[in-house]
Amino acid sequence: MSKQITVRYFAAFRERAGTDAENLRIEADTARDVFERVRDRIGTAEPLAHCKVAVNDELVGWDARVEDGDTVLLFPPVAGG
Amino acid sequence: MSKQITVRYFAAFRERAGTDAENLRIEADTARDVFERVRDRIGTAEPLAHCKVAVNDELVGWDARVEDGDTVLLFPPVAGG
Amino acid sequence: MMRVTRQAIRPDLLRAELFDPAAGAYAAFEGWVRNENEGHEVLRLEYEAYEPLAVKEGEKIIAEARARWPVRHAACVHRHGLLEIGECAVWVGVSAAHRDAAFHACRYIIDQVKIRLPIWKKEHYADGNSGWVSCERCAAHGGTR
Amino acid sequence: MMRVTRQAIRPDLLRAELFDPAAGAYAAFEGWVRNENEGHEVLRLEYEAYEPLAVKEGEKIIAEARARWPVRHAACVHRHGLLEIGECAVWVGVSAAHRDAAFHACRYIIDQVKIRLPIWKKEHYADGNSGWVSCERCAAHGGTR
Repeated sequence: MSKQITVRYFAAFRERAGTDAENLRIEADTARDVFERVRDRIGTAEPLAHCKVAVNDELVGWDARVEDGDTVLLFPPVAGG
Repeated sequence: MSKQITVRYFAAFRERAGTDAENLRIEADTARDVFERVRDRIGTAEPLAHCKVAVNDELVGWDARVEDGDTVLLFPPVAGG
Repeated sequence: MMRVTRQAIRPDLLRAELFDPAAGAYAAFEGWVRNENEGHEVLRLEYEAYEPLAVKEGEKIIAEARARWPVRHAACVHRHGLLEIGECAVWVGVSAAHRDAAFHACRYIIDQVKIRLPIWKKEHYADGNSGWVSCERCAAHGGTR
Repeated sequence: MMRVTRQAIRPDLLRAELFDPAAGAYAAFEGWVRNENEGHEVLRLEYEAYEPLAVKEGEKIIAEARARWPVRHAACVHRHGLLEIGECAVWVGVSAAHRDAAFHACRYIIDQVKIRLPIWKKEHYADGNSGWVSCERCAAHGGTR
């Protein structure tokens, strides 16, 4: 069952994707599924453990479920400070 | 052999002695001897280990020798900061 | 109090917000943009932040510090945008009755901020190249350090 | 740089003296006069310092910190005279390439300053009494903390 998901890219992901955000209709149960679906698009070999994900502005684990209409934020490794 | 020693008092010692400094002619080989000589004057039961002493503006141990003409600074327990 | 802003950080003003007659200790940390990283001459840093979540996560970190140590006030401000060498990228301030709590809480907040906030930085090098600082390097070496 | 002064401490100006393009981290500590000590309401503090030796010993402490951790600049200013609640009695600032060195050196300096400098403080209480803070209490509890 495919879902309408808005994916937002940040920093290195945004630059590689060439866009801030896109609307995708994809088959995805979890945040991990979304990431794997766009991995080629953002051209990264970064292990998931180094990245973070938020669904609708809540930081979540990669196993978090995604629903139709959700916004998924994909964060490359952070480096504040 | 007695020596001419200038003794300077600080903080609680100064208040109890009622003076900043005095010139004493005393028998004293070490800084400890000077302290014991004036202990009554500064009315303290403070153990030596909690106090500090300087001879001619150098912090020294209580066994440091004092010479004729030296200035001995007696410091009650410090509390900076 | 957590803020994420494009404005220059003013530690003198921020410090005043932490005054408290019951506070005997104030510990602060600032991350400054330095001119070198791993042998590369750095000209400036570009910070990108996702503000809503950076603020939310920062507030969480500060609450954790307050739960662990008896502090009076604790605050953090992280800047984003283009920063020149010497500019302040992040400020943390903590006031407490005693210095031990102030130091520990301050250190905890900056350590967590560096690894948990959705903030990224791109180094612009003297040789014309630029690159995003990645977490693996970050974990070992810090950013503004 | 160690200073012992009767003038109000200005952390904003002192901090600027530690700027360094190779410094990515700045840690600072301030001791503020607080309104309470061991259940007594404190109205103000009177600090007495023997300046020549306080400066000499402070310089020694700073040199020890510099020998132990890779810091760029380190400085301390201790005030004396009559201080009101909330005033800054002592300031320590350290800039370094990395934050670990900045935090450790800053903590070392304030810890040593509190137990080694020939500086004393007399608390003036709300009940009209006053008393010199002694080292035993100090060792356990700190002064401005």
